[in-house]
Amino acid sequence: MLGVGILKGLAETARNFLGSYVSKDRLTTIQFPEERAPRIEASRNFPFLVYDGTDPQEGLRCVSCFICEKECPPKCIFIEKSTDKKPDAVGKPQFYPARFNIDVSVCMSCQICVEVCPFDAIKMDTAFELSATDRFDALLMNKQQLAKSNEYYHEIHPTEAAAVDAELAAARAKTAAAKAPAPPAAGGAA
Amino acid sequence: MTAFFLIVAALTIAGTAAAMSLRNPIHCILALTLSLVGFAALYLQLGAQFVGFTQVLVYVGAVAILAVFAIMMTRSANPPEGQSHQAAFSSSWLTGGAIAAVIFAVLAWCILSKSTPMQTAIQQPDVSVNQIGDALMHKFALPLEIVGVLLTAALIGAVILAMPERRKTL
Amino acid sequence: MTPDTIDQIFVIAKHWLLSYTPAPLQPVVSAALSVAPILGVFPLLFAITTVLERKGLGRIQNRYGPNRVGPYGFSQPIADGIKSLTKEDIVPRTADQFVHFLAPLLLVMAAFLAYAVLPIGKNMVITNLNAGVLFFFAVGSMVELAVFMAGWSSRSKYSLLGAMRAVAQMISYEVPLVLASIVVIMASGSLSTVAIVNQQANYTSIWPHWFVFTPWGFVGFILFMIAATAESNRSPFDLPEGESEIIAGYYIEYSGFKFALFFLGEYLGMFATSGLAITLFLGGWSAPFSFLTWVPSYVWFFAKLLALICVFIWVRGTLPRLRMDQLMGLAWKFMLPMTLLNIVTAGVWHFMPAGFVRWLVCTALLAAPFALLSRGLTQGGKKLQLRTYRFAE
Amino acid sequence: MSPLNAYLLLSALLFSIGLTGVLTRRNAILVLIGIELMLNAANLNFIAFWRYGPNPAALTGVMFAIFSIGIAAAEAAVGLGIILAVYRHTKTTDLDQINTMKG
Repeated sequence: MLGVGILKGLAETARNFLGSYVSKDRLTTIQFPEERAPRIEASRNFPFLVYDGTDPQEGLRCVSCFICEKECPPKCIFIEKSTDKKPDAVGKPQFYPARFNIDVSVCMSCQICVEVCPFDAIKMDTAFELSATDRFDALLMNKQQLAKSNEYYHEIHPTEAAAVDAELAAARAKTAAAKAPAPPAAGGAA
Repeated sequence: MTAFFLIVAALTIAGTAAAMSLRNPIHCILALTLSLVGFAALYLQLGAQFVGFTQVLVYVGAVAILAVFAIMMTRSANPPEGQSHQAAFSSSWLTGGAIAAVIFAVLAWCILSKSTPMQTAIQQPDVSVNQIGDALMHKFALPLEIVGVLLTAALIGAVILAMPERRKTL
Repeated sequence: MTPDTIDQIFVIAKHWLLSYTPAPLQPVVSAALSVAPILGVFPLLFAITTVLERKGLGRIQNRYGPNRVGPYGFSQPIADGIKSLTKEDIVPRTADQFVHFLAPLLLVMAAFLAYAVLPIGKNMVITNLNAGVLFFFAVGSMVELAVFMAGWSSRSKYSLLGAMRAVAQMISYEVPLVLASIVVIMASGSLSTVAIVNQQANYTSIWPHWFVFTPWGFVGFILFMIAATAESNRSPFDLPEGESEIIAGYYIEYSGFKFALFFLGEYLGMFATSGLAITLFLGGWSAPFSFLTWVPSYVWFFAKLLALICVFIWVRGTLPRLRMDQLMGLAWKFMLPMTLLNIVTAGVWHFMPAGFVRWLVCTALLAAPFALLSRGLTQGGKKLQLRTYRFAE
Repeated sequence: MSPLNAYLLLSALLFSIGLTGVLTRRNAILVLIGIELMLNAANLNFIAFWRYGPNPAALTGVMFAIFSIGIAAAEAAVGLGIILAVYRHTKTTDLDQINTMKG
C-alpha cells in the first residue's frame, strides 16, 4: 500500500530527531575549535626540519644534499647550500643549508622528501591550522619557521622518532668508532 | 477616463506592440504576458473580477508557458548563426501592415462617428461568483457542456498531434 | 481588556490610526497599514524558518545544525542576510540583462500578492475578494513565468534545464492543487477565503467544523499538501533545483541579494500555499476546540502555519528525491484521479443524510481507489528485492 | 469621448496590432500569439459592452468572455501541437518556408 513506507520513514526520522535531544552519544559531531578529536599518530601534513640540541639553526640535521629538492613532485622545496661546513648530527663535517624554503601552498603532503632523506632531517608535521590572510609570503616557510626540535618530533610521532633516534645513535657510535683508530685523518679533515 | 485606465491602456498597447515586433520570440512572449496582464487589469476595472482572474490563470499560467515550451522545442529562440540577421518579418510585411492599418481606421471611424446607445446611470455592476455559477449551471448549461467536450477533444487532439509518429510498417 | 479586544487589537489600532488621517488619504493609508505588516511578518517568518529548517534537518541527521551565531544559533539568518547583501552581484556576460534583473523581483512580487486574500485573523485580511481562491491560483501561476525568466535569461544549460523542469512540474501539479481545493469550494459554496473560514469557525459541542474532519476533506488536505510541496519545489519534489544533478536549477547564475530574493520568494510561496491549506481545510484562524476561542485568532493561524512548516521540514528530512518519470506519474496517474474521485465523494457526502452510513460510504469510495491506484504506482505490488550482482564479488 | 468609446477604440487598436502581427510575422508561434491577442481584444469589447450596455444583469458579455477564454486555451493547445507536428517534418517554423502541401 502506498504511504506505509513513507509513514515508516517519518517515524524513523522523528525518532532520530527526538533521540538527538535525549541521548548525547547520538550526536557524533565534534565541535572543532573547542573540542578536538584525538590525533592519530600516523597523521601528517607538511614537512619540517628536525634539529638536535638547543640551537635551532646549529643543530639542523639537514646537510643540503638536494635529494628532497630533486625528488619533490610539485617542486616546492628550495635549498641553497652553505659555503662552509659544520659537524652534522652524526659528527661528520658537512655542508648545511643557508636557505631552506618550502612553499606549503604548493606542497601536496606526499612525504616523498621524508622517505628519500638519508639523514632523517626532514619529517612530516601535524600542524594544520596554517591559514593566513596572505597567500604568498605567509605560506612560504623559511628555515627558521621550519626548524623544530627533536623533542617536538618525539611528541607528535613517538614510535617513529624512537626508531630514528636508535638509528642515529647507531650511526653516531659507528662514526665514533671509525674516528677512534685514525684521529689524525679526522682532525685533518676538520 | 481615469488615470488608471490610461496607464493600463498604455501598458497593454506597449506590451502588445512589443509582442508583435520584437525579434527574439522569448521576448515576444514576455511582452505578451505584460499585455495579457494589462487585459486582465482592464477586465478588473470594468468590474468583471472573475474574468480577470481567469484571464491571468489561463493565459499567463498556461498559454504563455505553452508558447514558451513550443518555442524551446522548435529552437526558434536562438536561430542558427547563418540566419541570425534574417528578418523577423515576412517579405510582404508592408501589405500586412497596410491591411491592419486600414482595418483600424475603419473601426475607429465607426466607433467615433456613432454615439453608441448607453445606459445613462452607470453603476458598478455587482456580479458575484455565485451569479456566474448559477448562470453557467442553468442558462448557459449547454454551452458549458460543449466547451467541456471541446476541451477534452482539444486535449486528446493535442496529445495525438504531439506524439511521435509511428513508422508505417507496411 | 476582554479577549475580544485582544483578538481585534490590530483592527482597532488600524481604525484608530485611520481616524487621524485626512479623508482623501484614507484609502492609501488603509492599504499601507494592511500591507506593511504582511511585508514585515512573513520575511521574518522566512528568517525563522531557515534556521528552524537547518536545525531540524540537522537533528534528523543527528547533527547540531547552526549553533554558533547568537543564542542557540538563532541569529544565523541575520549573518546570512548580511553576507548575501554584501556579496558581489554577478550577472553573466551573455545573460539577458533586463530579464535577468526582472525575474527575482517578479517572483517575490507574485509571492507577496498571494497574501492579499489570506485571512490571518478574524477581520484581518487585506482584501476580501469575491473570487479570492481564484485570485490566489492566478497569482501563483505568475511564479512559473518568473522561474522561466530566471532560467532562460541566465543563458546557462543548467539553469534552463532547471527552469524547464520547474515549469513542467508546477504546471502538472497545479491541476491537482486546484482540483483538491475545489471540494472545499463545493462544500462552502464560495470562492471567498473569508467566507470559507467563517463557515469552519462553528462548533458542535467542542469540535470545530473544519473540512479536514470529513473523509473528502482529509483526502483533499493530503492531496493538497502533496501538490503544494511540488508547487513550492521542496523535497521530495526538488528536481528543479537538485543539487546533485543540476547544481541549483534556475537560479544558479544569481548571486548576492538576487539569490537571497529567490530563496525568499520560494519560502514565501511555501508559506502562502500552507496558508491556503490552513484556510481551506484547517479552519483558518479558528481555534481547534470551542473552549480555546479566547486565544487570539492570529495566534491560531500562525501556530497552524508553523506546524505545517514543521511538517514540510520533517518530510524534507525523510524522503529522497523522486525521479522525473515518478514525479509525472504521481501527478497524472495518482493525484489527478484521486482528486477527481474526491470531488465525486464530496458530492455524494453532500446529498447523503448525515450519519454513520455517510462516513462509511465516503471512506469506502476513497479507500478502494486509493488501494488500486497505489498498486499501480508501486509496480503492481511487486516486492522490491535486494539487487544481486553476477560478476562483482 | 465616453468610457465605452475609449474601451472600444483601445480594443480596436489592440486588435489591429494583433492583426499586423498575424499578417507580418514569419514565426508560426508568434502568428498564433497574434491570434490570441485578437481574441483578447474581442473579449475586451464583450466586457465593455456588458459593463456599459443596457442590461448588465444578464451576464451575457461575461459569459461570452469566459467561454472565449476556454476556447482560446483549447485553440492554443491544438495550434501549438500542429506547429510542433509541422516542425517535425519541415524543421522550421518559418511560415515563408513552409510552402508545400507535401508532408
